[in-house]
Amino acid sequence: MEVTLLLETTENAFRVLEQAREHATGLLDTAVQFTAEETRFREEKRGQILFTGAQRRRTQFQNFVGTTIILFAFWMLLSGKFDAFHLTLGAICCALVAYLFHDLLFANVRVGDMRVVAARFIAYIPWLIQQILLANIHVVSLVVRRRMPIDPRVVKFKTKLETDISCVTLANSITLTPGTITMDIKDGVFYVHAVSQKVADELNAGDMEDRVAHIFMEADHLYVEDVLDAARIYQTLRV
Amino acid sequence: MTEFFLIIGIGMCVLVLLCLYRATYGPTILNRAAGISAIGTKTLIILLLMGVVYDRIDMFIDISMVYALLNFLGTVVLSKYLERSGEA
Amino acid sequence: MIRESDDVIVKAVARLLMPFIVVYALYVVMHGHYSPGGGFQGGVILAASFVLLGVSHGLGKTRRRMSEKVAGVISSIGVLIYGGIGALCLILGGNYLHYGKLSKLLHVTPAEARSLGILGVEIGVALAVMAVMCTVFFAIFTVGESPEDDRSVE
Amino acid sequence: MPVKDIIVILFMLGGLFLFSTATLGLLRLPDFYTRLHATGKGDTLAALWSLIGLAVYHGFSLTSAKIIFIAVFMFLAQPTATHAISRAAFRCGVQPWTCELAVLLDEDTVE
Repeated sequence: MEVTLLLETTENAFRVLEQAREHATGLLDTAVQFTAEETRFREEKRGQILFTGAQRRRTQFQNFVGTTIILFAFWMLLSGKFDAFHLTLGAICCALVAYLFHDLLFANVRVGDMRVVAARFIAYIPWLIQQILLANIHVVSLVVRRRMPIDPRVVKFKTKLETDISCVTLANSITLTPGTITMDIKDGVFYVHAVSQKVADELNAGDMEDRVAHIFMEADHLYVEDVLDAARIYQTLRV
Repeated sequence: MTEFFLIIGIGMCVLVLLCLYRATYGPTILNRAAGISAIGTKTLIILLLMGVVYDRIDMFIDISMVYALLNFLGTVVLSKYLERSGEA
Repeated sequence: MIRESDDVIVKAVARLLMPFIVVYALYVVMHGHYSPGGGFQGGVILAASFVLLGVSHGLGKTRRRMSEKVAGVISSIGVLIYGGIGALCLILGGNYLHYGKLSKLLHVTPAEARSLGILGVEIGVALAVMAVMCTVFFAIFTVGESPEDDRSVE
Repeated sequence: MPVKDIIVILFMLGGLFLFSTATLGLLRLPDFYTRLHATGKGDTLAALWSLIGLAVYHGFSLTSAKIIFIAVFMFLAQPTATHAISRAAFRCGVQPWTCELAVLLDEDTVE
């Protein structure tokens, strides 16, 4: 009697275990599918997934035409001869180059917001020039003193910027503003060489990253990860 | 104005000589590369000044454009090579 | 073998500058008889642009636009254009590279024929120089690895 | 002396001054990264000012448009070159100079 009960209980337990395993497998499959979906979505958002068929050809054609127009304007700026022969030559050359390099100039561009981005970028330039003037005053004040008041350090922060153009804008702005140089970018982490603690603190406030994110309409400055000394950062990089 | 541009050009040449110290005696090859890049920027301006002085700026501007391009390219290719080789 | 670099900045800047550099090189080639430059210089700038692409984006993307085989063919075509124009002048009864004689063939005045002939020769020189420089670049940067090995790995 | 010439002279002298400070920084500063601070910022603005001076001297023409194009190119290329070379140094393991460098070096030798 008791043995039968025991057997039944064991059977029940095994059944429950089996159900749990099936359930877990199902969950795992869903999770895997979900991850794949998310990855695909992210890649699609970055414009890395290729369109198929007619849409892809249309995008290529649009890129080709846009590149040709920009290059032809550049050709006319260079050439300065506006007779028919030279213009034809230029058109042929630009079309050839645009055919070869149509995927370079307009990669990673999100459609539809170009005008806003251009307007905001132009509005960003005066602020940048003011920062560059400050940077040069800083360099002059560093160089002419007899004992230079420097205390260099390496600052590390994580960025939320996604496209490469916004990363380039941020990095070049950092290089041009007072006392900081972008040394490396690794998986969205900026390693910045700052000339003193004050400059590093100003950078960590995230003002510039917010401005760049505003230009390219992306997420804002998220958090400051850490301020480390050079030796420790160097070790993390080497490992 | 020609005299003024000549004086500026001579000043630039003196600065190039000063940069040449870093390009020659710089402790590592990276220091030398930085010095050479600085010399390249100054040479670009000197070429344009020469164009103004000789009154042939339409010719010299093409040369200085090539110079700016090759200066950038040389620095980038050299740094990529050093990065790959892993020693500086 | 150069793989694609993970340097975001140099990659993006190279991608933005690349078409402009090539157009500038073509301008140097085409305007060789009014301004400094000409076939050789333009060809070198063209090759330099391919070097920039190869260093920043890796050899794979560069090979899609200019592979070793294509470079070899283009260098021969460049020499053929140069020699062909010269020989055409010989056939038409002038000296080697005596462009004035091309006027009969092109139905233009001798001065214009001279200009067009120089343009053709410069295009030939630029193609040959670019292809040879690209071949040298590929040979240096793929030490001991042929493209066929690479393809079999993929 | 016309106003245009005065503007040109001011810009060119400013450019020369910035070039000289950048060179002084290149010679005086203690290590590689700080030297890049001097050339990366100083040379960019100095070249910009000199090019603007030359463009103003030539007035409104195709030549000055080309000069402005060179200025834009420098603005894009100079920080990129600075970044590329400092990245090469960083990846190769060139240690930045710090005020506590002597202390750090001592710790290393103890380990």
